Amino acid sequence: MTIEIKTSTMKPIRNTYAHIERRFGDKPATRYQEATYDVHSTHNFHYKPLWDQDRQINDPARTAVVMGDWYDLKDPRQFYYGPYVQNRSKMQENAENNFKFFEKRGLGESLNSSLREKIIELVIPMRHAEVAANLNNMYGTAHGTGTAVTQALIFEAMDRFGNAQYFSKIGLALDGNTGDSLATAKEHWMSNPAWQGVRAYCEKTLTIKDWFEAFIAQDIVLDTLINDLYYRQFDEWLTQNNGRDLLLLMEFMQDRAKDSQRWSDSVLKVVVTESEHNSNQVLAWISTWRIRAQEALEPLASALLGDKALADAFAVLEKRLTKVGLNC
Amino acid sequence: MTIRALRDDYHGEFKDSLEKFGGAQLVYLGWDKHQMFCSSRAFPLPPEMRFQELLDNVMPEAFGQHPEFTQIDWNKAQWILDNSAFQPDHSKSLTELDIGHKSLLRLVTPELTGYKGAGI
Amino acid sequence: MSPKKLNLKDKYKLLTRDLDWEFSYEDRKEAFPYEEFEGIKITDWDKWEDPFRLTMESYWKYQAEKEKKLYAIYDAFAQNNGQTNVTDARYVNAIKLFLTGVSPGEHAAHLGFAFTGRQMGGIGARVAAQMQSIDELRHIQTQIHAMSHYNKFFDGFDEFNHMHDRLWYLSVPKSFFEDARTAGPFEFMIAIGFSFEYVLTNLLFVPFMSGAAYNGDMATVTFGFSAQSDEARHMTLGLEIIKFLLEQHEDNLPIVQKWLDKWLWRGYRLLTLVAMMMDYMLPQKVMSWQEAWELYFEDAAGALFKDLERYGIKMPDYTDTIKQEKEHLSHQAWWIFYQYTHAAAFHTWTPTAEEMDWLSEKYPDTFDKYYRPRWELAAEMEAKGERFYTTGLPQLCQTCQIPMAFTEMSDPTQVSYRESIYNDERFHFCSDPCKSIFDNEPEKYVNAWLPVHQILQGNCGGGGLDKVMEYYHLDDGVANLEFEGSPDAERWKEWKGVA
Amino acid sequence: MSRVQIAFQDNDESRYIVAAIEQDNTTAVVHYEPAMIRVENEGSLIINRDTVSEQIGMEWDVQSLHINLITLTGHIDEDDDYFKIMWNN
Repeated sequence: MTIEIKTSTMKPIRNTYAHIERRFGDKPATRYQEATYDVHSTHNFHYKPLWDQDRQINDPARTAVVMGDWYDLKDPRQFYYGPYVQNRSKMQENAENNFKFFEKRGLGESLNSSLREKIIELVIPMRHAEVAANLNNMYGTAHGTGTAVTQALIFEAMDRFGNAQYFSKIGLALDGNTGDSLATAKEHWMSNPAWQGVRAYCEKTLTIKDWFEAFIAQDIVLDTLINDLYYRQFDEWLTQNNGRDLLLLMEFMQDRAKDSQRWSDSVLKVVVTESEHNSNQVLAWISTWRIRAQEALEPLASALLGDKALADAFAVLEKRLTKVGLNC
Repeated sequence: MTIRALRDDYHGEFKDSLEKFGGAQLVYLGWDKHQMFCSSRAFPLPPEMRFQELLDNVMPEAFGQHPEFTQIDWNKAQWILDNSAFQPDHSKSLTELDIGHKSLLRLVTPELTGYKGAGI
Repeated sequence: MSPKKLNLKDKYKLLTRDLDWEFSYEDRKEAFPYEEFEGIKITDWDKWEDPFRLTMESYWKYQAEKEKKLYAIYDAFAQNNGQTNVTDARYVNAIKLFLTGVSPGEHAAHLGFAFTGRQMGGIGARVAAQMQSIDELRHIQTQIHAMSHYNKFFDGFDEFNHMHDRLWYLSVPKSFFEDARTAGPFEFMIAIGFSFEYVLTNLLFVPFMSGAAYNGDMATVTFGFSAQSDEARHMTLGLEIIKFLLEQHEDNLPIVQKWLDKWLWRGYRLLTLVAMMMDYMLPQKVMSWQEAWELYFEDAAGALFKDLERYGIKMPDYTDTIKQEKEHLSHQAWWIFYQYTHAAAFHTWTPTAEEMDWLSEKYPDTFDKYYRPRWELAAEMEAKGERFYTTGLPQLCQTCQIPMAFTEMSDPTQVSYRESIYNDERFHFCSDPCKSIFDNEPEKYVNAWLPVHQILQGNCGGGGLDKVMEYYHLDDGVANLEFEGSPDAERWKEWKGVA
Repeated sequence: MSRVQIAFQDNDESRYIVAAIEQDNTTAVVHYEPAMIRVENEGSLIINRDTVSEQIGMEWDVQSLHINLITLTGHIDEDDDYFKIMWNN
């Protein structure tokens, strides 16, 4: 049997949207391209914001950093909404299984009490710090320019809220779902000297007006240090100190941090290589925030891992900055 | 009413003020009960334009497509300027007649009831 | 010890509400600086009732499943030349209007909810707004992808976002969303979260999607219903925000009432585009605009307002006007586009004899009397080879930015003119509500970018109409003008083997 | 009493949910519309996890309702074992 398909008259008259064609040529486009480029409105705004009358509603001047084309900040992961949720859905399925396994085997009960207390004192309060990360990235979504970066920022923001919930779930896994550990952890967050520097840093970042400065303070300076302390150094520490089971519960945060760093490295690199103006501005922010981060993290890093830990984390930050051409 | 804004000195820009039209002023022209034209329309006109010139040169452009346009008796035509009855001296200019920037001038022709008498 | 079983409410409380803390190192007002200027008084954010309780892990899980289903259908649609299955190529013009007029609004909503999701002081409300923000990003992106295939076979889609910032009628939705985004966080929530999402989106989405289903458009119906599944969550957020504000402080009532009066009207005016889509643009009709209005507004919103009465909220005064206008709206709107289609990115046409009979049946009190003669005039002119395109540029309402085409309900042949004088300058409005919106905040609305005035100031390419068309990226004779004889119509005939 | 309504995409999963609704809300009226199933009831409407689970023959998570939901009216009360919409008038 032959099937006749009439295809001769079914030729497309164009391959993609005009703005995509202007950027990438007349050829079929990827879904990332169509979903991302030039989506932000750029011209002919109607009203002055009641809360920011000197700027337009979408205004590149909401940061001191200047880009010829904000769409240069492409996400190396090419996440638009669909791939983002599908990727995170897979990761959460894995996390869900880990948590189930942990609970089913009663692994929480087999932890020795000093380790349990250490987790409640020095790990679970991260759930609050993650809320600041959520807000700082949401700030960039609201005030940033170009969907390439603003969409990645909201993905980061939602991720960080997810992190806050996972840290809380670790608490629930340890306290048998009573929530007692969360209440204790919150007291540590509010008054334990180990946390006050971090809390002050978080509160300070929430008052930043320039959205790219918020990105630097949060996603570059603080996160690089936190990621190294918690997801590398503390990971090793747990392995050596009978805490392997807990690694199951940290896996999501660890994997996610790696994934996110590919994006934030790329954003940083593109912005600082754009111009001297940008790299000077970014350097100025970094020098301000690294001093604050040093003070903020010292007591926490010492309590968590000992005196040398923070210096090691700063070495990682140094390396990360050097890699993108920022020599502090 | 004062607007509630973060700062008390909130002011908008008057985006359509007179000086932005390169010497012209805007006049909106409508023809009541002739809805072939979906709405009144905006014309940038020199303020010194005489009313007669408006009748001769602008009106055909505005309403000439209507089948009843040629039947208009301009001597009997009634006018509403900015919601008030108006009797223009055809020899005077827009400025002299108080036809201001963004004034709405409506032509009323009660004897012409529009296409099929339906106000169209 | 076996772990305690946590119910959804307790779990959500621990995983969300409990995450906030009292600041000690910074002034909280510096972190949330926009909470007070609108005059809204919040006494206790803890009283916020979470409208839905999705954790991020559930969010990722369910949304991923929805996306998987949706894109599988897009792929199948493209592989099977789904565009040839629509009832008629005229139909496609409805979704051109959707992509150019509605989709960019989804992106504006995404940014607006990101703003409120950052700026509201209560974490419960913030997180709900954030989830809505990322959902709205989903909507613009799934819509771009749904239309991507149509764009390969029809004109009028390809410049959608260039046009959104420039084309005259697209300033209607653009100014609507910018009005909301330039307001404070609470007005935004009432504007988009409540008035638009809760009261009006059913009128936007359900008829559009049923229309798509009736007209063989698999791609649109799929993204539409998939988007609506998020809307159900958004609607509950809208309802919660209004209850919350009204319960927080009695001083909030007049502010909220004023916002409701403003935003229901602005939303209703925006839906004019939907009215004409339903009555004129769908080859296979679903229900009339009037019927949709009765079902989704008068019935559904009626129940809602009855519920809000206890707080002192009243249905806006102008709902009687709307009730009368429902028999006129679509006809007046299509007439605007019919005669200005030379400057539009979609095609228009006169309704067929069968369609006019359908309109007579659906609008027995108005269609034959006021509107059928217009189409007869148009048909007459077309028969003479003088297809009617009007000359010149329309006068626009300063608030809704629609041409001044709406009429007095006491005399439907008389255009409704309203005006205000502010700082010695004259401003014109299509209706009492549009006038009072301006009068309440003139400093905001004098700043409106009215397309017609901008053209006449020379800010849209300068020079004549040809320059304006260039500025719009609108090639004459391609995406614009009458449907019959358009490249779209010719291609369709070729596909269908009709001479 | 005002009517509440809820609508689902017309597909196989929804059919079980609608069957469960009809079982637990005897006055509910079901409308089959293009590509969508709309259910109305006076005052309130409840979807019970156990009834749907019974209909499907496996554990059903209330929150998976969101996958096929199109629209609804009324206030929501949601917990592990039920999803309810209602008006207070």
